[in-house]
Amino acid sequence: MMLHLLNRSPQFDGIYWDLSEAFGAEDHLLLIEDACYAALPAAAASLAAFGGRVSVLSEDAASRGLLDRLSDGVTVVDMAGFVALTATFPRSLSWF
Amino acid sequence: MMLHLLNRSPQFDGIYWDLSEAFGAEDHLLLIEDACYAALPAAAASLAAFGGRVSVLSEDAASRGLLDRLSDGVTVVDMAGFVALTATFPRSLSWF
Amino acid sequence: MTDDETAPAADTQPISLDLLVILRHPPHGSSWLREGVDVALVAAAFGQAVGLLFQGDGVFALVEGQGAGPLGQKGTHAQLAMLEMYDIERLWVSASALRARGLTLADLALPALALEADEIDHLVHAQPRTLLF
Amino acid sequence: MTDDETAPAADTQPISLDLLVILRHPPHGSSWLREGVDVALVAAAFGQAVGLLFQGDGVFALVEGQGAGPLGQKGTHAQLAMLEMYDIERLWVSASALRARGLTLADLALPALALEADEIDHLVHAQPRTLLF
Amino acid sequence: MIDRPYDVLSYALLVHAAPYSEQGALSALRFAQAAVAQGHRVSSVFFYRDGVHNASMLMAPPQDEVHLAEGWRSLAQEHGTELLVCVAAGLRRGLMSAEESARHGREAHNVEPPFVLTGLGQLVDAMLGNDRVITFAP
Amino acid sequence: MIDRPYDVLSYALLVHAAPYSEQGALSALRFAQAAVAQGHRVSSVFFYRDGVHNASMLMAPPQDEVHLAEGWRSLAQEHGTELLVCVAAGLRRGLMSAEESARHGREAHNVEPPFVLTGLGQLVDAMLGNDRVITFAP
Repeated sequence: MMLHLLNRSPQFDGIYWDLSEAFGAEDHLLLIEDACYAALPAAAASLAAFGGRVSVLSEDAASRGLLDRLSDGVTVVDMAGFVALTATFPRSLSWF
Repeated sequence: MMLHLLNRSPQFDGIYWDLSEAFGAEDHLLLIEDACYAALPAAAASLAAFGGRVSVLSEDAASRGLLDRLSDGVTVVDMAGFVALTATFPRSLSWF
Repeated sequence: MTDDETAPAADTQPISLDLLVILRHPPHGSSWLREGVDVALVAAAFGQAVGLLFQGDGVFALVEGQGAGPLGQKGTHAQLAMLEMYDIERLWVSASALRARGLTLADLALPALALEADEIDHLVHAQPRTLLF
Repeated sequence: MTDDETAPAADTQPISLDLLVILRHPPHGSSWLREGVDVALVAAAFGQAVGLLFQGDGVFALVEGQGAGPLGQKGTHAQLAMLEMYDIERLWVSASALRARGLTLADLALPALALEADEIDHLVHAQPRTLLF
Repeated sequence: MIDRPYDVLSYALLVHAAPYSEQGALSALRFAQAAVAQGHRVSSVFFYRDGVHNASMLMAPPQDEVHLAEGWRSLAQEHGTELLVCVAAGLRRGLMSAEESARHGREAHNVEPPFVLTGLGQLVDAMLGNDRVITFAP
Repeated sequence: MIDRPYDVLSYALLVHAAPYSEQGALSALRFAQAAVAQGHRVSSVFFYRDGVHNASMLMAPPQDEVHLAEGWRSLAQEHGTELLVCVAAGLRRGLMSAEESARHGREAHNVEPPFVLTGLGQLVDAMLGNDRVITFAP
């Protein structure tokens, strides 16, 4: 069980691919910083490998004007929720 | 007539696309630094938009062990040739 | 290929400015965009005719509804509001960049013209000086 | 799906090291790779069992025939030669990364095992600590 | 979040992101503040690669922007967080303590406590000695 | 190349790349050396974004690595190249001249001539006043 942190936009699709190779059946992906753009419906393909186990950091989505535009399948978590995810998952891995 | 400088590997295909939008019929593309990897035959698709008007910087290809592996269509220039290209083309634009 | 909202502007082909600044980076995640716009603003303050072309993730800079970051760090929205004050009124966006991101001109906070690839080629080649950020 | 040269190694599933370092950046263009390997070397010097996984452009680090940069800047080839000295002998590469770049294990300067996606998943999840560079 | 249905954990952060160029340094500071607000311990922050510039006491951002070095200093003072700067990464990039400055015959330095120049071994220690290691990168 | 079938040109370089983290700063220095070797003039190098760290006099790379700040200084001394550092980008990131240090009440500085802190207007001047502008980025 692993928490993956990702901070790059879907334009960096090489990262999304490498992450998908390491993504396990019980893992979770948190989109922060410019990775918030992956939570737009138009970028759904970039998240297809992660089976709906994807969250986005609310404050980063908000500053980018994305809160009203997010894909339905993506959960929104605040910074306290980010910390809680790192507590729940015993390990984390940051992709950038 | 414009010289385009590019320093990112083909993994950053968004940059290659944006560059292709700006690339004119009399332009030239010089691959430096990690863009040398685009001169490998396996990356030929990433250079398809540039109509064979592509060079690679020899010293950067050499340090990466690529000199014997380059695509036929790519010209090799040394650092003096890099300077000469910037002199020949009245304008240059760096993509990164 | 183009619908109403990304129709190419008929008047974009021959325009030659003093400086075209191409913005490819999204806002917030790095300061590329902000420091690129800074160069545009200073050049305009020095009397240069400046235009901006948004490509790739750079089009996100224009999305409506942006705000400051959680630590109060400024976004680019405030800075973009200064463009008009500095007489930077030529804003172009890559039509393909908009399409790929599910955006239309109606999603943008500022009026911009959408350009197809061949128009971007013409625009870039009509400028004496171009910087990319 | 796999040919001889990218055959998965039967012994890779259960291995648990103290630290797995994933290297995704190519050599020379930045110091990500070099400073990532530095962490691996120091961890090994502190008695930790360390393995390296090369993904994406990171596989270029292993290409045979590399040299120093034009200003004498060190590449990673010299550093990689130190791996064995530090008992870092587990080198894995992404099979898909090799294929996408037209490389096979025969192009690499060091012996490595090629892993398919599901094997990478297993490898990463068997490790107590993983850092990415 | 207030009931904390999990144990209090100790965290180490690894920061590769340069201040003011990338959001990563701000994200790391935000995360650290949120973690301690939830009762966790952030025992150390290790600055590596361009992250070393977070430690510069010569940093002078405009008044209306976040002062990152101050933010880290407050964290250290209020929560006992160790601020560790990789000495090899730092010296290359122009980060020096008074001690390193003297050793290199320079007349100035730009790293002072609570920031401490140290070796990569400390990063290994931080990985081994904490419940969680979270990386923030450019 | 030796016959120079083209005019002698004046160049300005724009460097965004941080020293030791990315190759861009090394490429820029190499290019500058090659340009002057061919008889061109490199009249100015403008350091912006993380490129400002090229100007740090506290930089102390290992002996067997290129010393970038020294390389730039040699270029300035031997060929009269102006080394311009964006003051807004620099102050945020911890680059200060003696003058800026005094203005900000600090006790140290890490930028000295031939590196000069200056405004973005100088970049605009460099673009207008030279035959070529070449950008080196991370």
